Amino acid sequence: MKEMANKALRLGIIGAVAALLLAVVNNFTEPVIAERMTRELTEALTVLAAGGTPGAVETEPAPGVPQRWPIKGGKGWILELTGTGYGGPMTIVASYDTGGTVMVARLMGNNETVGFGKKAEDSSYMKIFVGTGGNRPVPRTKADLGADADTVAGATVTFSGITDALRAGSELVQEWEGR
Amino acid sequence: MERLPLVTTSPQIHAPGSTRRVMGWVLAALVPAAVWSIVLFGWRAALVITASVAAAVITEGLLNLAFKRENTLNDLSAVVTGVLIGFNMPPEVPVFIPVVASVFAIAVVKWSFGGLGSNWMNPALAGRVFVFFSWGTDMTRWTLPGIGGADAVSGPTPLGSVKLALSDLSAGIDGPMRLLESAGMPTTYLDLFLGRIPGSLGEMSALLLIIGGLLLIILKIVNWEIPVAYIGSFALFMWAFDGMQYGGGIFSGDVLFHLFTGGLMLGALFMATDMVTSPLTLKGRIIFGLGCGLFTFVIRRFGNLPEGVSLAIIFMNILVSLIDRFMKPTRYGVVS
Amino acid sequence: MNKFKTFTRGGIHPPEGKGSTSNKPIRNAPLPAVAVVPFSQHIGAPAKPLVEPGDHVEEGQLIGEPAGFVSASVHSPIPGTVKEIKNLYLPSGIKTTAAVIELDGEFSRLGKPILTRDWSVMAKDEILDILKQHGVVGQGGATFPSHVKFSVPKGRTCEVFLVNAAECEPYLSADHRVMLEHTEDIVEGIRIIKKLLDPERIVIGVEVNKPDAIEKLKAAGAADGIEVMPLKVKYPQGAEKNLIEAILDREVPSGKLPIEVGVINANVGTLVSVCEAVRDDKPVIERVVTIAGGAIAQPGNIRARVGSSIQDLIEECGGLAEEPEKFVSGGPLMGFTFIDLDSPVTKGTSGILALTKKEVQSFAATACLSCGRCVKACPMGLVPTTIFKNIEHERLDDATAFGLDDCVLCGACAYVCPSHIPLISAFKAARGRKRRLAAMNKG
Amino acid sequence: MTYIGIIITYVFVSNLVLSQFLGLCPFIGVSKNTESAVGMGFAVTFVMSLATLITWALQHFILVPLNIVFLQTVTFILVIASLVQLVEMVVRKYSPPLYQALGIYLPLITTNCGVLGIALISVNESYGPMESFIAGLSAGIGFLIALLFMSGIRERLDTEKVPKHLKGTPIAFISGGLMALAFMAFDRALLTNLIGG
Amino acid sequence: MKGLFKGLLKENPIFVLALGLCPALAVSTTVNNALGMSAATLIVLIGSNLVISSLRKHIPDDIHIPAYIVIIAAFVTLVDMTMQAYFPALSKSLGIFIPLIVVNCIILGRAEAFASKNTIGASVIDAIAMGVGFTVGLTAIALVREVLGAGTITIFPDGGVIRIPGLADKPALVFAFPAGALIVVGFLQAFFRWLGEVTNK
Ligand SMILES: Cc1cc2nc3c(=O)[nH]c(=O)nc-3n(C[C@H](O)[C@H](O)[C@H](O)COP(=O)(O)O)c2cc1C
Ligand SMILES: Cc1cc2nc3c(=O)[nH]c(=O)nc-3n(C[C@H](O)[C@H](O)[C@H](O)COP(=O)(O)O)c2cc1C
Ligand SMILES: Cc1cc2nc3c(=O)[nH]c(=O)nc-3n(C[C@H](O)[C@H](O)[C@H](O)COP(=O)(O)O)c2cc1C
Ligand SMILES: Cc1cc2nc3c(=O)[nH]c(=O)nc-3n(C[C@H](O)[C@H](O)[C@H](O)CO)c2cc1C
Ligand code: SF4
Ligand code: SF4
Ligand code: SF4
Ligand code: SF4
Ligand code: FES
Repeated sequence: MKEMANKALRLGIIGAVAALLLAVVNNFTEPVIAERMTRELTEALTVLAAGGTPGAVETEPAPGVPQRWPIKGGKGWILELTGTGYGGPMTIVASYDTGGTVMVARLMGNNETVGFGKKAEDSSYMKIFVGTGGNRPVPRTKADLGADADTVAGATVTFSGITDALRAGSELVQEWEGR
Repeated sequence: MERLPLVTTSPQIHAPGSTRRVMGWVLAALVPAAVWSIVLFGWRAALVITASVAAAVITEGLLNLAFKRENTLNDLSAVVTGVLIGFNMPPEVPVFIPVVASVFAIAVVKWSFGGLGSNWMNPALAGRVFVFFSWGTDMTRWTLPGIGGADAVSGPTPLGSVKLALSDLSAGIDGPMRLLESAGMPTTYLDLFLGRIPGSLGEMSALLLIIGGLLLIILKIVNWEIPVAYIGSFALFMWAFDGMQYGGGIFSGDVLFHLFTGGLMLGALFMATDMVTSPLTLKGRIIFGLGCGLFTFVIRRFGNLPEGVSLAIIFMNILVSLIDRFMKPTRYGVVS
Repeated sequence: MNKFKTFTRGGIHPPEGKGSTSNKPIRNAPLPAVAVVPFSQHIGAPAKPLVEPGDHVEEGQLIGEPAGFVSASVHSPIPGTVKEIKNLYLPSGIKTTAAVIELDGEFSRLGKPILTRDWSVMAKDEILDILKQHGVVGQGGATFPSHVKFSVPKGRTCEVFLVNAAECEPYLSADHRVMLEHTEDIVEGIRIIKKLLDPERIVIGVEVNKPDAIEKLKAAGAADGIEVMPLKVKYPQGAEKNLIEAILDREVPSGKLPIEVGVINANVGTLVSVCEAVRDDKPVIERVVTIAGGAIAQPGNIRARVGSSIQDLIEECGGLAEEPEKFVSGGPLMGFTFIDLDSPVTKGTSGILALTKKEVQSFAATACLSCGRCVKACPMGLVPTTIFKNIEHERLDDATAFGLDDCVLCGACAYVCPSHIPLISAFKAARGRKRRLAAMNKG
Repeated sequence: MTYIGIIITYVFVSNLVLSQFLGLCPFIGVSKNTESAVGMGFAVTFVMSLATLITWALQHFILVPLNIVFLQTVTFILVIASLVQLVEMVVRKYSPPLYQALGIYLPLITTNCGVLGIALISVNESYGPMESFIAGLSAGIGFLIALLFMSGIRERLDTEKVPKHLKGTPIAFISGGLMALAFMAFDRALLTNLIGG
Repeated sequence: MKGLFKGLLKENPIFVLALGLCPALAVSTTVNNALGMSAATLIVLIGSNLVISSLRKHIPDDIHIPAYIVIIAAFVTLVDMTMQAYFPALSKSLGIFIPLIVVNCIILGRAEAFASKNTIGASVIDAIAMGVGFTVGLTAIALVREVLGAGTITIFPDGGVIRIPGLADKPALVFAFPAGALIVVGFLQAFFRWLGEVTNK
């Protein structure tokens, strides 16, 4: 019995020391991690705001839009959108001016295939949507792309998922802006 | 007597036949389809097929040399693999792709396991799937066949078009043929049967493949069990469940469309039947064929990959050893 | 379709090749000037020689006596003088001693009237003893001593006596001719065995490619309640286990003898020998041999004395028309090749074949394609390629588990194999190795 | 995701071994023959199902409320190790035949990263308790299937003419690679279409 | 010195012992990941070997497994947190394979087989030997996979990327997937076997 207690005690000590150590280290790293994450978010939003300043976040302003941020001074909106790609749901963030025209767009979380849909993560891929949505409609099919069609070749599903989401975003913005 | 008679173990006589003869007949049965693909796609088809055969043969020859194994080129199995790889390529494929497929097939899938007879996965199909997943865009660029192939126009395969068109299907279209029509690709069953549709080089004409396949079955080079079980179960599944996508009920699928498009005939007659990578016994082969049919159906009906036949067969290849293990013949005088 | 019975698993249909001999009556071979008589012409212990060089022997004199229970007597086929006792290899590869007898003196039996005994008054033991004294052994291939085979072990009964008249091997027609020309002897042989075994049924299994024999046997055996069962042509119908399955739908359990399922079977040639031994008091000193194959000028069936040289028999059939690829003793599927044409005919020699290159179709082995043809051909329901590969990789235990010991070495698998895999030679070698290992473990 | 979706995901689409790189050591180490492969497969399935359930509880009732998620790795692996011990004891006591069959594999499971892996994945995917359990169960079945297929192939390879240096584990890896190639048939698009329509 | 070399060839954990495979394969898509993973593993190996060998007289036999696990897990978590804080990109691409170092058979295996029986100095040397062997194995796999599967060699994600002309435009993507990884390991293993044989002669 005494031996058992002895062993339990030793194990307990090892455990406690380990837990304590981790708690201490966690104390240092947690704020660093948290701070880095907010910094990354603001950096991203600043890029998206295309010169403007992002405002406070709102959640679930509309179905299919988990989050949105106004761009201060009524210059437009930054939306988090969801689309359906080849590998299931994809997260897309995009900023629109008040006319519903895409200013900047990024493909974030996704399960697309490396070499196929994944190439949509490249900024050059998303450039083909910039400037569409307002006066120029968001491209619907590959045929609408003209010279850019090659960029999306081999990944039509991803392409449709992204363009559907962006179009929906544009329509929402126009609705909010009362057009 | 000038020379001594042979001393051999029984049996003293053998049925006529040899590996070389078996492979030779397979090649002969593939000739009509090869000729037809050259007619349809021109010199490019010849180039692709030649390149894959050459790569397969050279790889096998070099490996034999490098590892001091006896020369196995005479058995012609590497040529069969090469031809089938060529057959599985789209016409406009960059030539390095069939070459890599052949090298992978022979070096990795066949030689690593011990060469002819020792591999458990179909080399040509593994090679084809390998390059498909590596260079998918190049492997899905199709051209419309035209006699001579001179002014080939690019376009998706019927299966591909149907998949695309299905995604924004409007009401009132009752099957794949109507769907093709509405997608601006009017096609008749005869077109499908004769290969006047985009597709891989060797899978163009169901007719020529069936003729070749029947020849092999009649000559008893291949067994009937796998093609019959494969094509039969696949047709049944398609008939039963494919109509539903078009708003039809059960048993309203367009079987003919599915039988004559894509690589089904090539796969079922020439690739699932590779004896090295299919089961040893009759029961086993029927199970294998049924499995191929089921998976081809599932991948074609639900998947986005244009690869139903290849993937279904190599998936079933995995199961062959287990099938052989459990589907042994009942032994004489042994009660289990 | 299934009018005729056959066994269920496997089987093959090689070209029959019997046409050139089956319609020709049996001819007598000339008497040999020198007879080489091996003391080991049967399964079991070799006979113990009773003669020495210089001894004079009579036609049919006992020159070797059984050395043990499973052994058989050997008789001199001709009158003459023993020149020497020498060692030689039989075509089967068996090494044996043999008496070389030079013809000289009177034939005591040849041309003399046959003395007929009334065996119905004899006791069973007496009949068995006659079989033993007269050197009767099975002529269907295994040459098992008949006096042993027809002694039913205690606690067993023989329900069915099967007569193996399948003669499924290509080219051979000796049994066929014997059935046509010695029908009455066969039936008499059956009557003798019937007395020994007292079976409920007697069935003769004959393949339908011998319709004349079927008719004759039916007519001759009807009075004795002998059933004649026509069987589909398929090799190896004559292998006893498959014959039992074909006719009775019973399977002899793995590793057991046919008596386990109440069956004893014998070849038609054996029955003629039984009849001659018991009724005519004649030892086994001659047998019918088929001489055939594409290289033989005038193929036929020949009644030859044991110990005759094969060369003489071939000469008797017009010699060689072309150069043969192989000489085979026995049928082409189970027989053995040999080179020495001076080899003697033994009690078990059913045929001598001189096969041409075209008939033989031999190629160097290539890799197994797993085509499954061997599986489809195997009458025992085995997977020959798997057994082979296990042997090749030194896995004798696995090979045994897959049925190495159940294989009857019929050769059907190797016959159909497109890769010419040496299946049978591997099986034989592996069994030999197993036997040696077992002996080593014992000793 | 529906339960069916989770099952198809972890048996085929995200098969631990063939598409997630988890549990490879036993996949190579215990696949030499079918009997041991099946034994190991069942043992793993059993432990995985329980482990995902228990770690779910641990995460939601202890780590998160006490704000000590940084102890996740330590506590999860301890739970799994004790679970394996416990299972071993219980099975030995109450089912000797099962112990005979599974016993030798149980200790090996502690260092099978598949178990910890699926526990962490379930937490990352924010599955509920039942979903976690199903995920563990189907991941185990996926592992069992991969192991069974592999053992069949390796038994065949035992009697093939594999070149000397490739014999054993190298050719097992290559076979595993080819299996994974075939499993690429089961992609997410197939899954979505299957359970969605 | 000999101790160091055995980890490289004769007892190379990945190629000869076939241990610790999952992290090796999962993260070996780029050389950079492989190096990061190796470093993490090396730190955990050294740390746990050090602690375990110094505590070896104080840990009773029948609780040694849980005790070792706790020690190893603590080191792993430590590395994990540090990486998240200071190497976020690497941490993201290594994902759950960092916590999974806990069950890396090499670490527990060395703790049991070596550190529990040897002095601190010897244990650290052993840890380094095994860690270096792991690093070599992992980097070899990553090198082959990245060159074939991406046409690049990434030593540092920013600026340290070597592009291989031709391959970089049309890489054989399969090598980035598990299928390619397993095939590469198979051939590398055979290659190391052959190398072992040749160097032994
Ligand atoms: C391995 C593999 C991965 C794929 N991944 C994607 C993908 O991420 N996104 C996508 O839209 N299509 C993907 N596809 C689907 C095909 O490329 C499909 O043919 C294509 O979407 C059709 O578009 P296309 O007409 O532009 O070739 C993938 C196919 C394969 C074989
Ligand atoms: C493959 C094979 C084929 C055989 N074919 C025959 C045959 O056609 N006729 C025959 O009498 N015995 C044949 N036998 C021999 C029989 O199995 C059995 O030994 C014989 O019929 C017993 O009779 P016996 O003792 O009178 O020789 C064959 C044996 C084997 C293994
Ligand atoms: C070692 C041995 C022992 C035998 N013992 C008996 C026996 O006791 N009783 C019997 O009826 N047959 C016996 N036989 C004969 C078999 O039943 C059978 O006829 C013989 O094996 C030949 O068959 P086969 O030509 O098909 O191989 C024995 C055979 C052998 C080889
Ligand atoms: C009927 C038949 C079909 C064959 N099919 C294929 C095939 O689909 N792919 C392939 O690589 N080789 C095929 N071969 C050739 C050969 O059997 C194959 O390469 C072996 O798998 C090599 O061990 C075939 C051979 C025959 C006789
Ligand atoms: S080879 Fe066959 S028939 Fe001849 S003795 Fe052996 S088992 Fe009997
Ligand atoms: S020698 Fe031939 S025909 Fe005669 S019994 Fe044997 S196998 Fe049958
Ligand atoms: S020799 Fe043996 S394995 Fe071959 S077919 Fe005959 S019984 Fe079957
Ligand atoms: S018949 Fe020959 S090639 Fe075919 S499976 Fe049997 S042994 Fe192999
Ligand atoms: S099982 Fe994954 S590292 Fe060993």
